[in-house]
Amino acid sequence: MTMIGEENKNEKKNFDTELFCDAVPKEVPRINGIIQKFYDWAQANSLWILAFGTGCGSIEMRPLYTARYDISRFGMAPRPTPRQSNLFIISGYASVKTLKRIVRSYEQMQNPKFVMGLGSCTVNGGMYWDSYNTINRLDHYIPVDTYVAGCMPRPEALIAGFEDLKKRIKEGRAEGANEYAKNFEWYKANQKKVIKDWDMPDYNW
Amino acid sequence: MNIIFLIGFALMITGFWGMLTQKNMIKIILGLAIVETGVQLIMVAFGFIEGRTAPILDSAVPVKKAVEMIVDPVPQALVLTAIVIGVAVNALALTFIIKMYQKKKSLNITEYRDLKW
Amino acid sequence: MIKRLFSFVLLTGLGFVFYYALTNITASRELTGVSAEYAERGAAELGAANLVTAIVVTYRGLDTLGEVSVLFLAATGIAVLLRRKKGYVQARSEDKRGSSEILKTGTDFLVPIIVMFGVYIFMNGHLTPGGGFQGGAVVASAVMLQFLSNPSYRLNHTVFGFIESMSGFFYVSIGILGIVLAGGFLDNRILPLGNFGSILSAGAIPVIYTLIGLKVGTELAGILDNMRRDA
Amino acid sequence: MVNPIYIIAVLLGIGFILPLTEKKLSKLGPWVFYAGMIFTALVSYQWFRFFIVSGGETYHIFTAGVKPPLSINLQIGLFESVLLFVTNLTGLAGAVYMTKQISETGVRAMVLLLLLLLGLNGLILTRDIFNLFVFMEITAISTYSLIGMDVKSRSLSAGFKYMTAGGLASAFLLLGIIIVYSLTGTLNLDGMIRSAEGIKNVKLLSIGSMMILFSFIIEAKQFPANGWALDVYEGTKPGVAGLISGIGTTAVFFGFYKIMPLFTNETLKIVMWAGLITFFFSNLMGMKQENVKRMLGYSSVAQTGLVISVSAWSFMLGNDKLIFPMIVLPLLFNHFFTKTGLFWIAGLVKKDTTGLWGSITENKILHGIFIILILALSGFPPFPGFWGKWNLVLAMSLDSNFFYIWVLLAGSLFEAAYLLKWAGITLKKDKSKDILEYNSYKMLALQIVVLIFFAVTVYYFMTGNFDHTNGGLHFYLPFALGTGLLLLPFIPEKLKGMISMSVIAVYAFYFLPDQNGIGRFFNAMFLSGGFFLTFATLNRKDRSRSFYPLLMLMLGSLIALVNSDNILHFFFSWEIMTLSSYFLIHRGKGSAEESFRYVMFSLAGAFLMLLGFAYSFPNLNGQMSFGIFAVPGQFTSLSFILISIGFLVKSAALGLHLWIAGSYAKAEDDTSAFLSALLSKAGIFGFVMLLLAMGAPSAGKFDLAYILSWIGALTALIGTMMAIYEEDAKRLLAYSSMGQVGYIILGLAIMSGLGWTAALFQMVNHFLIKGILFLAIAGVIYRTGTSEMYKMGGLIKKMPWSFTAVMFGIIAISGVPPLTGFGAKWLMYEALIEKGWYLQTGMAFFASTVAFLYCFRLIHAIFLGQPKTEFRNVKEAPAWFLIPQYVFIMAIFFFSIFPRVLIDRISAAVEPFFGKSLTWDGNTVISSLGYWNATAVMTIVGVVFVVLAIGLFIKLPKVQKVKQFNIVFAAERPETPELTHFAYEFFRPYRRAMGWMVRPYATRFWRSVTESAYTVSDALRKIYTGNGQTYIFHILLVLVILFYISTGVK
Amino acid sequence: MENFWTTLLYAFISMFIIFNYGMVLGGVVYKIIARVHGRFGPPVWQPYINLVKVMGVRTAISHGIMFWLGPVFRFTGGIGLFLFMPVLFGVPWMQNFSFSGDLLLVIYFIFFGQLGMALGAAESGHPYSPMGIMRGLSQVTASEVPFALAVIALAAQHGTLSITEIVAAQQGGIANWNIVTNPVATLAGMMAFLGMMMHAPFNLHIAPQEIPIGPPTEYQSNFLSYMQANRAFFASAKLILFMNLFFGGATNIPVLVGKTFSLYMITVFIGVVNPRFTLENSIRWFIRIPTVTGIIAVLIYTF
Repeated sequence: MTMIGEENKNEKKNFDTELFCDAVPKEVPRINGIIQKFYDWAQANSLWILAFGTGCGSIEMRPLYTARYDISRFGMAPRPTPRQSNLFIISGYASVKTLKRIVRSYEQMQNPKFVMGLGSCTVNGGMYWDSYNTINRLDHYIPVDTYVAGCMPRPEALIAGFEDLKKRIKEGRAEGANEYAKNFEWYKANQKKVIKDWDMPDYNW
Repeated sequence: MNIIFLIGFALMITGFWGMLTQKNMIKIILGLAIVETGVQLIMVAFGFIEGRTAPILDSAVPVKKAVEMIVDPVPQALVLTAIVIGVAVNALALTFIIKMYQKKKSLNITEYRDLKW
Repeated sequence: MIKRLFSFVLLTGLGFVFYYALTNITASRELTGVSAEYAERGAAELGAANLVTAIVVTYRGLDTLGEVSVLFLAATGIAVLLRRKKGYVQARSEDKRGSSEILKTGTDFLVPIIVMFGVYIFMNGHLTPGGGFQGGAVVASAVMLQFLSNPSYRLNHTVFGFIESMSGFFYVSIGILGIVLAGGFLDNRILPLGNFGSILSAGAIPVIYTLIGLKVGTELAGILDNMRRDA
Repeated sequence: MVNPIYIIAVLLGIGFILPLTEKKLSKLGPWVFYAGMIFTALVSYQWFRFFIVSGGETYHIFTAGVKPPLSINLQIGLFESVLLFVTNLTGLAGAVYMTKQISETGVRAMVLLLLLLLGLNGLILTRDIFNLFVFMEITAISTYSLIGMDVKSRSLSAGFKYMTAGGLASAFLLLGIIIVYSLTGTLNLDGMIRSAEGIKNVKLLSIGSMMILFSFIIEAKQFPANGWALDVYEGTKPGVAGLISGIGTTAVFFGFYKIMPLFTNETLKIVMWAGLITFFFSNLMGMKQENVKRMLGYSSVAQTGLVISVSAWSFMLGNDKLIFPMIVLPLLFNHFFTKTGLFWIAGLVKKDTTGLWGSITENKILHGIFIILILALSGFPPFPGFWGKWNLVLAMSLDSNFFYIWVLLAGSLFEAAYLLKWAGITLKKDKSKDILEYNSYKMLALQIVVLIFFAVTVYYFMTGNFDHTNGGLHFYLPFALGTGLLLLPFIPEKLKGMISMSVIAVYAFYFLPDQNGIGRFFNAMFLSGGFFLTFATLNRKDRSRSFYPLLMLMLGSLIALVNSDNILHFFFSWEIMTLSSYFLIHRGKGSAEESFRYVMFSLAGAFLMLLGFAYSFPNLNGQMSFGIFAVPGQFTSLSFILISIGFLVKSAALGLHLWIAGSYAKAEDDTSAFLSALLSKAGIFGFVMLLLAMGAPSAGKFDLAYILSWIGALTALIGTMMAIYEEDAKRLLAYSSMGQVGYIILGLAIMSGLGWTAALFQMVNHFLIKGILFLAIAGVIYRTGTSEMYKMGGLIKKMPWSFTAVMFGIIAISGVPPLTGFGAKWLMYEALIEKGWYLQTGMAFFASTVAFLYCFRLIHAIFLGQPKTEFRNVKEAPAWFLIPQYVFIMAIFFFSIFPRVLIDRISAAVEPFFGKSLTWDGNTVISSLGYWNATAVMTIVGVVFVVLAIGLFIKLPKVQKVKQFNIVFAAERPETPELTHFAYEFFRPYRRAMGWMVRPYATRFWRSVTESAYTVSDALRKIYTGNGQTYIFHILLVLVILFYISTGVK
Repeated sequence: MENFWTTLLYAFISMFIIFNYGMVLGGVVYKIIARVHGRFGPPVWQPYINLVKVMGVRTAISHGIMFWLGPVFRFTGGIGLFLFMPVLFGVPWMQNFSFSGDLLLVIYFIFFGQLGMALGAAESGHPYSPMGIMRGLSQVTASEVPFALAVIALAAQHGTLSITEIVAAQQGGIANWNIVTNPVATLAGMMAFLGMMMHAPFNLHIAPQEIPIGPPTEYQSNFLSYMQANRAFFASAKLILFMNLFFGGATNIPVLVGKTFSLYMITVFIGVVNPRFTLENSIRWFIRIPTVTGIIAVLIYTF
C-alpha cells in the first residue's frame, strides 16, 4: 500500500500507468446521413445534465426542475454520473481548483457531449476577471457549445440557452468533443498552465 | 466375641488416628505399624480355639489326637509372614523418611506437596 | 482442628464397621478345612513336630520364599536408597566418643550368647516355637548391640554379603531340588524325614530354616548397618 | 515345556546371587541379569505358543509335593500365558530402557527389577490368596524401591505416599484374608470360591470379601483413593512409571480379576460402578492437566478403572469367559502398551509440560509412534481399544445398561480431549528448537513394545468381527493405501499423488460398474471427486510425507463407509474418516485449535452415534446389520435421535456447526476442497442409511422427520446468513457449505421420492460446486497468499480462468437458471410444497436468496473491483487447480443441459423405497406440481445471450479499454486501490438489520459447556492436595462409604 | 410446441409488443409522476428518445470483459424472464416459451440478470457500484421472503406451480381471482412487489445523492441502451407475473394493459408520496409486516 502522494515522489510520471489509462482521445467522425440526423435529434431531445454544481450559478439550476420551469418537458434530466450525461453546465466562475474537477468530469463524459457556460464568469471572468485563482475564459480549457451570459442568468435564460444548444446539436455544430480531441495539445497546455499540481494522466478516461 | 478381637480393632483405630492426625512422617509410619499390629493380633485371634494348645506335636500333644487338641496353625503361619513383610515395609518407609529428611530437613508431611492436582 | 474432627467422624464410621465385624465373628470350636488336614497329616507327611513350621516351610513354602524375597527386597531397596555417590567420603568417626569399658566388655560377652541363641532358634524351628525369621532377628540383634555399644564398629560386608547371597541361592536351589527329587518345588522330602521329634528330622526343613536364619540375620544386620551409616 | 515355577526360581536365584557380583565380577552382573530376563521371556513365550498355537489345556503347578488346598498351586492357562508373555517381554524392554539408570545405580537396581518381575509373574500365576498377597507385596516393595531409586525429593515423597497407601491396602487384605479363611477353612482361591456359597455367616463373609475388595480398590488406584498413584506417576522416572502403569497395573488387575468370583453380585456391582466412576472422573480431571506424566497417570488410572469395571460386570453376568478375551483383554492391552510406550516417550522427550513437546518432531519415528499411541489410547480404530469399547458398548446394550454406556462414552470423550490436545501440540512445531537427546536403548525398548502392540493390533484387526466375505476389501483398502504410501520413502510427492490417482481410477473402473442403488452416487462422487481433487494436490510443493497417506486414508474410509454392510463396518470407517480428516485439517497453518474443535465435535457425535447403535442393538439378537434399526423397539426414537446427532455433527447442522468454518478455513487450501466437496457428504450418507433403515420414527407427539426438516431449514438459513459476514473466503465457503448441506438434510427429511431426488441432486450439485469454488479459491490463495477477501480485488484480469470458474460456481450454487443449482432448488421446492411443509419452503427460499449475497461478495471482493498494487504481478492459478475445476464445470453444464441423465438415475435409485415421483415428457420433467425443461431453458438463455452479445459487439466494435482508476470521480482522485475497493464489512447495513439471526448462541453455549467441564475438572482435582495424609483420609473414607453402600445404611 | 418456428415467431411478436408496451409504460409513468408533482413532464415517447440517444453515443469505455458482458446478462435476464412466462391466458401466440418451466423457474430467473449485472458493474471498480449492488441485493433478499411465502400459499391453494394453471383457476370473474380467494397471500405478495419493483421508497440502491445511481455508475452508451431496453421487458414481465398470480391473468391485450398499468400505478403512487427508506428500514419492514402476512397466508394452508 502506498500513501497519498508518496507513490509519485520518485517517479518521472506523476501518475501510475498501471492505474490510469493514458490514451489520448480520438476524434470520432460523424456518419453522414439520416442516421446521424436521427441521433442528433435524439441527443438534442434527451439532454442529461451532469449534476455538478461547479459555481454559484448552480443555485439557478434547481428551479429548472420545478413545476414552474420543468425542463423535463424537453427530455432533460439531471444525471448523477458523467458517464451517462451529455450536457455539462459550468454554472458560474471556475476557480483553478474547480477547473481541475471540471476538466476531469468533462473528460469522463462520452463523445457527443455538450458544455454550457453559465454566467459572465465563464465568458470572460466576469467580476472575477482579475482574481488570482479564477480562470477567465472557459473555452480556453474545454470547448464550450453555448454561453448564457448574465450574472447570474435567470432560469428562463437558461432555457433559452438550451433551445439554442438543441438547435446547434440538430444542426450538427455541437462537436465539442471532437474539437477537444483535435486540439487536445492546446487545451492541455492551457490547462496545465493554470493547474500547477497536475498529478493525473493527460486524459481522464 | 473375643477380647483380643476388640483389642486388635482398637489398635487399628488407634493406628488410623495416628496416621490421620500426626504430621510427623515417622509417627505416621508408626501408626501404620500399630495398624499392622492390630491386624496381626486379629489374625492370630481367628486361629484361637478355647482351651487348646499350641500346634506343636510333642509329648503333650500326640499326633493322633492333634486335631482335637491344637489351635489352628495356619493363621500363625500367616502372621509370621505378615510380620516380616510389615517389618520390611516399615524399614523401607523409614529409609524413605531418612532420605526425605536429608533433602528438606523436615519431617512434616505437609511440606512434601510438590506433587499435587 | 477441623482435620481432627473429620478424622474423628471418619474413624467413628470405621469403628462402626469394625463393630459390625466384631458382632459377627463367631469363635471357632474346632479345626476346619485345611488346618484339620494339616493337623492330621502334617506330622506324618513332613515329619515336623512344629506344625506351624511345616506349614511355613513346606506347605506354604512359596509364601516363605516370597517372604524372604520381601526382606531381601527391602534390604536391597534400602541399600539402593542409601547408596553413596562416587567419591563420597564417610565422616570420620573419631570425633564420636568411644563407649565405656563396661559396655564394651558386656557387649563382647553378650554377643556370642545372643548369636548362639539365635542359631538355636532357627536350628530347632521344626521342633519348638521359632524358626529362621525369629532366629535371624535374634542374630541381627547381636549386631545391633555391637552398633549401639561401639560406634566405630564395621561390618564385614564381604562376608555378610556372601552369606546372604549364598544362603538365598541355596534356598532356591533346595526348592528346585524338590522338583527334581521329590514331589514339587520346595518339597522338604528330598532328605530323609528322620526320627520324628529329633533335631535331624523333617527332611530339608532344618536346612531351609538355617539358610533362612542366616539370610534374615545378615539382611537385618545389613539394613541396620546401612541406616546407621547414613543417619 | 519349562515349568513356570522355574521363572520364579530363576528370577529369585539370580536376584539372590547378583549382589555377589557387585564388586569383583561387575562385568558379569548385567549378563546374568539379562540372561534371567530373557529366560523368563522365553519360558513365557513357550507357554504362550503352547496355548495360542496348540490350544493346550490349562496347566496346574503344585508346590511342596502336596495337592492343594494344602499347598500353594500355580496355574497357567491361555490368559495367564498371554499376560505372562506380554509382561515378561515388556519387563525385558523395560530393563533395556533403563539400561543407563541401572548401570548408574549398580547391581541392586537389577535385583529390584528382577524381583519386580518375579512379583508380577507370581501375581499372574498363583491361585492362592495369601500367596497373592505375598507377591503383591513383592511387587509393591520393589516398586517403592524403584520409585525411590533416583533419590529425588519428588520421587521420594511420591514413594512415601504410595507406601502409606500400600500399607493400608495390605493391612486390609490381611484382615480380609483371615476372615474369609476363618469361614472357608482354605486359602486356595478355587476352594474359597467353591465353599463361599455355603457359608452361613454371610455378614462376616461379606465383611471379609469387602476388605479384600477394598484392598484391591486401593491397589488398583480407584477413585478417589488414588491421589498417591497420580503423584507416583508424576514423580517417578518415566521408565519406572511406564512399568508401573503397564505391567504393574496389569498384574494387579489380574490378581483382582482372580478374586472377583469370590464376591457377591452386589459387591461386584459396587466394583463395576466404582471402576466406571474412576474412569469418568479421572478422565475429567485429566482434562485440566498439563503435566505430561500426571496426565498419563490420570489416563492410566482411568483405564484401569474401566478394565476392572468391565471385569466385575462380566462376573455379574456370569459371562466372564467370553467377555474377558472380547472386551477386557483388548482394553487391557490397549492401555498396557500405549501407557508404557507413552511414559517411555516422555522419558525420551524429557519435557514435563505438554506445551513444550514440540521438540518431539525432531525424531520422526518417535513422533510417529507417539501419535499412534495417542490415537490408540483415545480408542480410535483399528487399535485394540476400539474393539474393546465397541464390544463393550454392544454387550452393555444387551444388558440394557445404557447409563453405563453414557458415562463410559463421556469419560472416553474427556480422555480423547486431553490426549488429542497434546498430540495436536506436538504436531505443530514450536519455535524453540530443543535438541532431542537420542538414546538408543530407550528407543530400542520403545520399539519392542510398539512392535508387540502392532502385532496385537493386527491380531484384533484381523479377528475383530469383520465379515471378510462381503466387501472386506474396502476395509483394508484405506490402510493398505495409507501405509503403502507412507512406506514408499524415496519417491517424490508428485509421483505419490499420481499413484493415488491411478489407484482411485483403477478402483473406480473395476468397482463402480457393479454398483447400484443409492450407494452408487456416493461411490461415484467420492471416487471421481477424489480423483480430480487429488489432481489439484499435485501442485503441492512441500515435502511432507504424511499428506498422501492421510488423503488416501480418508478417501478409502469414505468408500469403505459407503460400502459398509453393518454397523461395525460403518462405525469403523466413520472413525477412520474422522481421524484422517482431523490430521488433514491439522496440517494447515495455525489450525491446532480448529482441528481440535473439529475432532472433538466429531468424536462426540460419533459417540452419540455409538449410543444410538447401542440403543437399537438389542432389538435383533446379536446381529449388526443395518436391519437392527428397522425392528421397532423400546428405544427406536431415542436411537434415531442419537444417531442423527452424530450425522448432524458431521453435516455441521445448526448448533453443532462450530467447527466447520475454522477447520475448513485453516486446513490447507486444496484439502478444504476435499472436506467440503466430499467429507461433508459422509453425514448425508449416514442419514440416507439411517432413514432407509429406520424410516422416520416419531418420538411421542413429534414426528422426528419433521424436526429434522426444521433443523435442515434452519441450518440452511443460518449457515447462509453467517457466510455473508465472513471476511475470509474459505470461512465464507465453509458456511456456505453448511447451508447447502442443510438443504440436503431438509430434502432427506421430506421422506418422499421427490424429496430424496432433490436431496441427492443437490448433493451432487454441491459436490461439483464446492469442488470448483474451493479449488478456485485455493488457486487464488496460492497466488496471493491471503484468504482475506478484501485484501484482494480485481483479480479477474490476472486470473480470468479462475474467475470464470467461480462465476459458474456461484451461478450454480445460487440456484439461478439455467445451471444445475436451479434443478436442485426446483426439485426441493416441489417436494416441500408437495409434502405440505410450507414454512420450511419459505425458509429455504429465504436462505437461497440470502445466498446471493455471499455469492456476490465472494466474486466481487476477490475478482472484481479494484486490483491491489501488491497483486499486480500475480499469475493465473496453476493448471493443476484449473483442470479439475473445468472438469467439474463441464459436468455442471452437462447436467444443466441434460439433467435427465442424473435425475433418472437418482429416481431409479430412490424408487424402490418411495415409488415413482417424476414423469418425463421428452426433456420436460413433470412432478405433481409443476414442470421444468432444462434443455429448453438452457437453449433459450444461451441463444438470447449469444444474440445479445453479438448485437452489442456489432454496435460496439471498438471500446476504449480503461484501467482501474478510470472511474467516475470529480473531486479528489482515488487514493489507493485499498481505499477504493469496497469490500470490507461489505454487508454491514444488512448486518444491522438482520444481525440478530447470527448471534452466537451456539458458540456461547458450547463455550460454557467446555468451560464448565474444565472448571469442574479443575475443582475436582483439587481433592488431590498432595498431602499424604489427605490421601490416607480418602482411602479410609472410601472404605467406610463402600462398606455402608454394600451393607446398606444402618 | 407443435411447431418450433411458429413458437419462435409468436415469441418475437409478443416481445415486440411487450417492448413497446414497456417503453410507453415508462413514459406514461414519468408523465404521471410529473403531473403529481404539478409539472408538465416529458413526452410519453421520451424513453424511445433516450434509448436512441444512448445508442448514438460515439465512444464507449469498458472496464473489462465482465463489465462488457454485464448488460448482456441483464438483458438476457429480462428477455428470458419474459419468455418463460405465459402472457395471455388461452391465447396461443402469447404463451412464449412457458413450457420451459413453472413458476419457480420464473422466480429464480429474475435473479439471472441481476446477478450478471452485478458482476459487470462490480468489475468497473467504482466503489459506488458494489455499494448499490449490496443495497439492492440485501433488499431483494428481504422482499423475496414474503413473495416466496405468497407463492407457496398460492401453490398450496391451487395444488400447482404452473402459472398457466394458476391463471386458469382464476378464470371466470373477479370472484375467482386470487386477490379474493386468497387475500392474505395477495397482500403479502403485493407488499413484496413494492420491493421487487425497486421503486421508491425502496430504491436506496440508486440513491443519486449518495452513491450516484448505484450499480450502473460506470455504464454508458450502448451498454446503457441494453439496460434501458431491458427495463421495458423486465418491469413488464414482473407486472405480468403479478397479474397472473393474483389478479386473474389476462385473456387479451386490453385487459393485460389495464391490469398491469394499474399494478404499476400502485408502486408509482406509493413511491411518489413516500420518502426513500434506508436499507435497514426497508429490510426490517419487509421482514416484519409482509413476512408475517406471508407466514399467515402459508399457515392457513398448513393447518
